[in-house]
Amino acid sequence: MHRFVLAVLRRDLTLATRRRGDWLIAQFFFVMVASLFPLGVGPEPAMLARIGPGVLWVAATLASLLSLSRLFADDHRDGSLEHMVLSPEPTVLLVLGKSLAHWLIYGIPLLLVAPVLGIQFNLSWEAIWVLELSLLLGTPILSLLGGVGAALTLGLRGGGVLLTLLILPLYVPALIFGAGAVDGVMAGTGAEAHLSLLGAFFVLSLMIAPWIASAALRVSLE
Amino acid sequence: MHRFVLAVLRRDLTLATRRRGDWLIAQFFFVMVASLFPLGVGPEPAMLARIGPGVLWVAATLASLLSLSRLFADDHRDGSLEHMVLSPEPTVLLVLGKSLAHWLIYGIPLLLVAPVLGIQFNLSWEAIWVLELSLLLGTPILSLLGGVGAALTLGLRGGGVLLTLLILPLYVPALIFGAGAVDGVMAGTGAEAHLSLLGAFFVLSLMIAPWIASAALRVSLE
Amino acid sequence: MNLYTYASPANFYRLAGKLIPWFAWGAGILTVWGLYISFFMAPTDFQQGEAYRIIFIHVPAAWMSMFIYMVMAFWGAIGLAFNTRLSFMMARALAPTGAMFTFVALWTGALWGKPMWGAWWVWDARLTSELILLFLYIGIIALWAAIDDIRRGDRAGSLLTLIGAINVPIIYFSVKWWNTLHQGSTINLMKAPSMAKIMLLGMLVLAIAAWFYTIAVALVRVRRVILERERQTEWVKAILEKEN
Amino acid sequence: MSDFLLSVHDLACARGDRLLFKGMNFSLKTGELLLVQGGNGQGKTSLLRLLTGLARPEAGEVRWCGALIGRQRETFHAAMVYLGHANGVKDDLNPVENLRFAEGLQGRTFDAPRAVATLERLGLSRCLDLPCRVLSFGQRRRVALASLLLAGAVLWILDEPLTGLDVHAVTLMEGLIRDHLTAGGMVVATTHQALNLEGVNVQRLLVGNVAIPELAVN
Amino acid sequence: MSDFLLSVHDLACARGDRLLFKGMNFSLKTGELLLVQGGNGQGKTSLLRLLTGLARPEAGEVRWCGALIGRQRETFHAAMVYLGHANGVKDDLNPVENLRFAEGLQGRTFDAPRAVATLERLGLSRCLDLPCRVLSFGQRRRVALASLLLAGAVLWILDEPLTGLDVHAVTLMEGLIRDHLTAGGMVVATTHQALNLEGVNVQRLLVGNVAIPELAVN
Amino acid sequence: MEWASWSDFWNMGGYGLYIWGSYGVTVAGVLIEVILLKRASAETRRSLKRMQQWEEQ
Ligand code: HEM
Ligand SMILES: Nc1ncnc2c1ncn2[C@@H]1O[C@H](COP(=O)(O)OP(=O)(O)OP(=O)(O)O)[C@@H](O)[C@H]1O
Ligand SMILES: Nc1ncnc2c1ncn2[C@@H]1O[C@H](COP(=O)(O)OP(=O)(O)OP(=O)(O)O)[C@@H](O)[C@H]1O
Ligand SMILES: [Mg+2]
Ligand SMILES: [Mg+2]
Repeated sequence: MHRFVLAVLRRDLTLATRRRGDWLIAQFFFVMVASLFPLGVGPEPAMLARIGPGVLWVAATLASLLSLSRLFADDHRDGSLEHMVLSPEPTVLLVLGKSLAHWLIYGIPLLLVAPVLGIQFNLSWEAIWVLELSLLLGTPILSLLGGVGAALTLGLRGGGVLLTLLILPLYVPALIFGAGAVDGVMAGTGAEAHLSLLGAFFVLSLMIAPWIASAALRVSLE
Repeated sequence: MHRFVLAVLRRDLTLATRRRGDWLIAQFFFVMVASLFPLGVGPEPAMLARIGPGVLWVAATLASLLSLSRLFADDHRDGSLEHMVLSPEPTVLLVLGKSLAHWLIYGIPLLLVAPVLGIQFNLSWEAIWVLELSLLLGTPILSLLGGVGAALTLGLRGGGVLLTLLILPLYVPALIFGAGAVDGVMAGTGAEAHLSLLGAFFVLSLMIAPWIASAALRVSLE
Repeated sequence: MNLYTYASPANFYRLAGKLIPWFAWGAGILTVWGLYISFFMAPTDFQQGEAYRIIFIHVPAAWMSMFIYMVMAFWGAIGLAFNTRLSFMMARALAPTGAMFTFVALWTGALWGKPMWGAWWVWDARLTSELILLFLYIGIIALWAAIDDIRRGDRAGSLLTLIGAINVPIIYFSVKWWNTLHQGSTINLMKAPSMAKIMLLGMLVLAIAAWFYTIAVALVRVRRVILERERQTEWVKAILEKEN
Repeated sequence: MSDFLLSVHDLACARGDRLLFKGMNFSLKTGELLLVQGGNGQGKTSLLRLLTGLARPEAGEVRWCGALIGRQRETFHAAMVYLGHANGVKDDLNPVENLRFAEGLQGRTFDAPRAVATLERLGLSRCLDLPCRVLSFGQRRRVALASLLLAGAVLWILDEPLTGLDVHAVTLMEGLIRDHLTAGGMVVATTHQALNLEGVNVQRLLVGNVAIPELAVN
Repeated sequence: MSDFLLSVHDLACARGDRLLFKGMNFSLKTGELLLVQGGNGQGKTSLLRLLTGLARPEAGEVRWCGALIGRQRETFHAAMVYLGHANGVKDDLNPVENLRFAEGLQGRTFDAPRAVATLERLGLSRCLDLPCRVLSFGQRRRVALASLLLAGAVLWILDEPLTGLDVHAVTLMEGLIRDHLTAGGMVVATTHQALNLEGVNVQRLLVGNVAIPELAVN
Repeated sequence: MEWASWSDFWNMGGYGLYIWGSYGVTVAGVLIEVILLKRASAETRRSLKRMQQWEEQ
């Protein structure tokens, strides 16, 4: 069983490395959106520190969201998704493997650049540390929920934007808890409550999202 | 000559209406991204009014950016782009027609929702009016520059994110002038200077972008 | 062509046809009564003046927006579990009305907020969660619009409704967790019991009217969908012929 | 190989509001080829997708060794392989890698020399290191056929396997099908081209109401 | 129709680091069919894209009525129509709308009754209101052929026009090509299938080094 | 009865704009929904009848 997940994982990682720039690009998007704000909003340090956590969380969300529309779409277009669904292994595992691969390719790199951006926004080290922690819990939620959205919008024209529309409302709690945790540590009220809520949300999505996504995948392929 | 532009325009508009939700969706994406910020940043009205113009401009940019990756991609995939390029009319006109259609489908609706979001961010009526004006000048720039990006990234895997990466830096001046105009009117320093710079930038892109885009298109199809 | 279970849509079509007038008239009468209460029986509020009269549509609309979503999720779950077409049709028929009520709740809230708080909109948890509910509705409707295969659309939409429903309480309770300038209770219902009673009555009457309206509209929609989906069957052909 | 049986009972298929076919019955035994024929748009592809379990029938049932395919999804999918109008070939991988992952996803271990041998047999020896993106239409189709051969499944379901293949490849394919049947396999295939299938146990199935003039089997 | 001439001089084509062909010369006159043959991956599609001007040759030149095609792009493209492996059919439009826009983009006015007649001639009368997304593989190919017919161009460049077509459609297509040639048109086509082209003025061109055993023309 | 005159009623103690704005949009929402529904139903019936006649031919 886990051999199948590993096979899916290895395949998706190989495909990602084959186009070397691919995972870098999401990271650059993150950096770019985060840098647009000071340009649009103005350079006052105090205010930037104030809006920093929120902006970084939103930028991270958008960055890994953009890649979600291709979670199944590429495989659908060239027919390999049908082959995968027709494999004797359960579709849930396929979805899990692909979500995991998505997180490794697009989630992890965000964790690596986030501190740099945090410094740019004048966040304290403690706040940066909590930001990292919250992104560590929050980005896999997006990959999991995104699996549902990607499966539902498979093969639809304008699928990418539609996916965003479907997924963002579901993802709002993660955003609130995540940015709230960083805000909390900056305001001195502590981050534990927010982080544990975020953790609970993660566990919940891990338990529910893959099943719904695999059901949606079968429906979409029909 | 203009008959050809009209033909391209009519075709793209028909395709957009065929999927009724399509243009609405970009609009909702705009609303959603703009709404994510208060969620991440916190609800203080004064601060929201302060960052409002910047957030709205960034959100509008992202919203019409997302749809850009499909400017040529759909037509490329099903082969109709080749047919269009093989038509006896000049490719520049093709690019112009498609950029215009993109603006009508994705730019204009943004102008319609922007005031509502402006109210939500507590902007004054005057600021909302300048916001409209700046978006009216700024969104076509994005459609024009986007044509270049879409042509360059045609057929590349991960084209959508790559496109963002190519276009956003070019687009930064528009963002700065646009958000600056609204900031200016809110700070009482006036918006004319920013708006006229934005206008100049628009004229410049109108004169240059379609040519580059059509050259890029031919290269990408080779 | 529908090779199984078309007996029940046919029966339901007739039943719905009989029920619609009752609910429609009920909605009309209740609305008139409710409006009479809200404008002519309810006294002026000593804190808010007349502005509070918005409550008579704001609160029923806000209730409906949430209830309808839950009912849709219920029908969707039934449809997915037992593969009954009628429940998918019910879910589809309810969505536009739910979105409409959500919009009305937002709109009336905004118009109430301006005189009370001095702002059309604040990013308060309750307001935000209502906005997100609107996004959920729109997402579901957009998904249905984007899929033209009926069976796929039914199932995909229901799956989305379900996963969204899990989220609704989370969003709703985030009031507690979210650092917010929380909206103080503007009217204290308990302060003036006599007035509270008449206000409660007005809200309840209008809420029931909204329910009746929703049911009537949803039934009309379901009937239309049934006709479209069962157009190959004899009974639909017979009905159309009779109307000629 | 022991005996297998694919059977279809009273199958009906509707797309949109068109009924493509109904009351279809057949059964296919070990060593037999089912040649699905019919004009464009008569429902061949739709039938094949019903047989794989990707689509659900409007009415009727598909059984594998007597049991409904939906009830024994894993057994059935382990015994079956499907090749549709799309190839399922990843553009960014070269042919060998494509086969490696196809095998992995089917839960089998990958035998590299055998894969290379199969690719060479299909005339792709010059393309082993090229990403499939640059291969020609027919070459990509051949890669898909190679993964079919490696799978070692009993039942092949092939939707127009000959599109884009040149005459040599068509002859090769005929041989492959014959070998597979002789070894106790089963094949369901559609095609618009003439096939030379001497000595093969063929059942013909006409889908839809467009007569196909010449029997595509000599 | 007056006389036209497509000529190719010392043409060479390289893909990646592979030289597909070089020193290719031919010329095609009014009323002639050029049948480009060769095994999979020998460079037929690449050649056709050179002829349309979509790709640029490694060496050599393509001339239309004596002048380089790059120098008279508009004249040449007005006289030519190309059908590749992809159809150029929009999924969201129905067949009639597809033709309308194809015509518009070529700068011609749309003649609705003629378009419908063409579609009906190609056996699509039942699909006129359906979005092309739901059409079968072969039906979509037929829509593409219809736009070819409407274009009224002199030179047809067809890359495997027969893929996915059923036997009736293949016969129809043979007739169409014959008519076009008789009316003074020119056709460049590739195919892997046998074609019946009695009485047609055929030039064969073998691309690459894989021999094609039987001449695909009776 | 709260209201001395009609103008008092419409004025709503200075909050007329907000209150009538709310009720007005609500009524408009309901009316638009009902009208769209009526139209869609009529359209469905018409197209079904057309298709039926077309099939009978
Ligand atoms: C756009 C702005 C607003 C939105 C989206 C909104 C949303 C809601 C929602 C969803 C409810 C139902 C909650 C429940 O049943 O517990 C509600 C109830 C209520 N709202 Fe609003 N509201 C808004 C503005 C206002 C304003 C400005 C006021 C008064 C100044 C107000 C007063 C009330 C009251 C009194 C209730 C009933 C509370 C209860 O019975 O629990 N709302 N609103
Ligand atoms: N939504 C729909 N409404 C009406 N007809 C539909 C719809 N979806 C599909 N169809 C029809 O169903 C048929 C699908 O056929 P299918 O793809 O199975 O054909 P096929 O036999 O494989 O044809 P080909 O030889 O061209 O591949 C087509 O005739 C198509 O027009
Ligand atoms: N970057 C590259 N490096 C090496 N070879 C390449 C590269 N790009 C393309 N090729 C080769 O060029 C050839 C392309 O051929 P083309 O598509 O013209 O073939 P074709 O004759 O149309 O074949 P088919 O009958 O299969 O359609 C293939 O053999 C392919 O492997
Ligand atoms: Mg088919
Ligand atoms: Mg080719």
